[in-house]
Amino acid sequence: MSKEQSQLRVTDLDGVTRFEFVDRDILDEASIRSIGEEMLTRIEAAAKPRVVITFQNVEHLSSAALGTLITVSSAVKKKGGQLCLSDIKPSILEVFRITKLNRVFTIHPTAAEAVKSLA
Amino acid sequence: MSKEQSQLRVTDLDGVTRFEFVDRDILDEASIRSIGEEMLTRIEAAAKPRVVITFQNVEHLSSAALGTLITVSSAVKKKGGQLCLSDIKPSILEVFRITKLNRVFTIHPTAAEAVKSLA
Amino acid sequence: MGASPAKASQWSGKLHPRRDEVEAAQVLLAGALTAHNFDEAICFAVRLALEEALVNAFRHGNRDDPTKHALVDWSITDDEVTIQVTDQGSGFDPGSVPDPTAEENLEIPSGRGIMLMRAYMTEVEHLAPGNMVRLVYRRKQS
Amino acid sequence: MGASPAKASQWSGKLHPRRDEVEAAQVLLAGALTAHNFDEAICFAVRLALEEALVNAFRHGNRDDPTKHALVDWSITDDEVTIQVTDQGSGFDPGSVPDPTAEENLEIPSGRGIMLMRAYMTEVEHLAPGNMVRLVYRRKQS
Ligand SMILES: Nc1ncnc2c1ncn2[C@@H]1O[C@H](COP(=O)(O)OP(=O)(O)O)[C@@H](O)[C@H]1O
Ligand SMILES: Nc1ncnc2c1ncn2[C@@H]1O[C@H](COP(=O)(O)OP(=O)(O)O)[C@@H](O)[C@H]1O
Repeated sequence: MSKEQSQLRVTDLDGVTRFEFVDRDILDEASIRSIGEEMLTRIEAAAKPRVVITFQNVEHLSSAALGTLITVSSAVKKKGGQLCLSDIKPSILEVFRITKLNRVFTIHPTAAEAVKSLA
Repeated sequence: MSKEQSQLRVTDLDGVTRFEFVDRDILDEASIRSIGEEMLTRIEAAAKPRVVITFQNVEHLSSAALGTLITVSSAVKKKGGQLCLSDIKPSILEVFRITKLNRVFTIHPTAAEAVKSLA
Repeated sequence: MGASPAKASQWSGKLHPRRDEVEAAQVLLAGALTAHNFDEAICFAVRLALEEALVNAFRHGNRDDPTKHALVDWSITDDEVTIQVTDQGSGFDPGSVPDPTAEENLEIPSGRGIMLMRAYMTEVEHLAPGNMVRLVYRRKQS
Repeated sequence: MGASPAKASQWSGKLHPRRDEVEAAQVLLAGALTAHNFDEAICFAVRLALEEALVNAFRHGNRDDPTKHALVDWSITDDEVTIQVTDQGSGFDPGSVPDPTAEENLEIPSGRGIMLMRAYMTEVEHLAPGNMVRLVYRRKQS
């Protein structure tokens, strides 16, 4: 699998940007960095970013990925925007609970609910 | 990568069947078996099979793959058909030389020459 | 040695800071855990802990020097998984690492690796001088 | 032990008859060979020999029993690669294996694994009773 390809699927839903991970694992540092950069570029381009990050396919993530999510969240806040997460598998949700990051992020069960909350 | 997909690309060139490997490595026994079965099915279906097997992408193969090639070759001969190999990288050609299978198989540099020799 | 149906799966090797090698080690670890009947939740936990230990070894221990490696050893029985990761660095004091779940640290992007290892494993021990970490998962008695 | 920049890369582990595990071992072997400056041709040769040894261990030694494994050990220095593969079978007599390059055997589909190992490696030794094979590649003096 070439690492040149984007590991991110980006969709616009009623003015809300949805980021979706392509890979099952968000572990590889190089991928995490490029995912973070792609998200930040799009967030910088928006006046008041409204963003949903969905975790549908994600089976594994590491503390490096959590770090990137926090960086993205700070960028969104700085621009007065809003960020939600959705579709997080129970095993991954546990990682957010252990690190208490469920307090930092707003987490919805589905992307539809997340988009609705930002609309 | 799902092993359900075919590991073989099949093209018809002027009545000559060209088999091309999709994977770089022909090592996995399950894949080798299914590749062999697919080749044999198509050879059985032909009246007088004319077959070229090209090795363009192949970087590694094992004695199990050589075995399948011999089985395929015997099936072609039994039906009075003809078989050639082509596009074999030097490192792989060395495997044919060591095993003296370069005497069993007709090997051409390119698929075009192989097809021409059978036309 | 010899390949008798031994009680413990041993593994020991050198890993370079390349994604393919790290993934290869994870595949072999998962295979060994499955052979000892550890379930998916435990595979998830152990794999996460190994990932964090390796990232720390390569980044902090070896300071991203691509010519340096990490030594990985594991021993797996039906009851217990022990993994040791050793880097070529000079170590650190694990006692001085701030708690990433403290309110004031929650929005800092780094500092969660060790706490995740501790949360998922039964024991996490940084052996002095700190360039070697020992991870133990012990099956709960049922 | 310890992760000093040692001369030899050691590796030792149990492999189950699954493609992902065999590939994982090959990735780690390639990484170790590259770290010791062995070139692509040697990686090709050593990888092929390991592949043949593992196929024999799983198929002939362990008789395709998916619950059985192969023990793999290697030690790599800048000059020499030694790989040992041990299966859980009862062995065989390597002297009684027919020559696959003899005219009358050329069209038999099997029987080329051991000869390929011998062609590509400097030494191939089947240790009695035959369930353990030792492969050595020694760099030619230049
Ligand atoms: N193997 C190591 N060698 C040296 N320092 C380490 C090692 N592992 C961890 N550390 C130190 O501990 C800190 C906390 O590590 P960790 O909790 O994994 O978070 P992070 O890696 O995101 O900083 C690191 O920032 C580093 O200073
Ligand atoms: N590990 C092993 N245990 C038992 N028998 C073996 C082993 N390795 C090889 N053999 C025997 O040696 C024969 C030749 O092996 P090889 O040259 O690899 O060709 P193939 O595997 O295609 O038969 C095998 O058919 C088998 O009888």
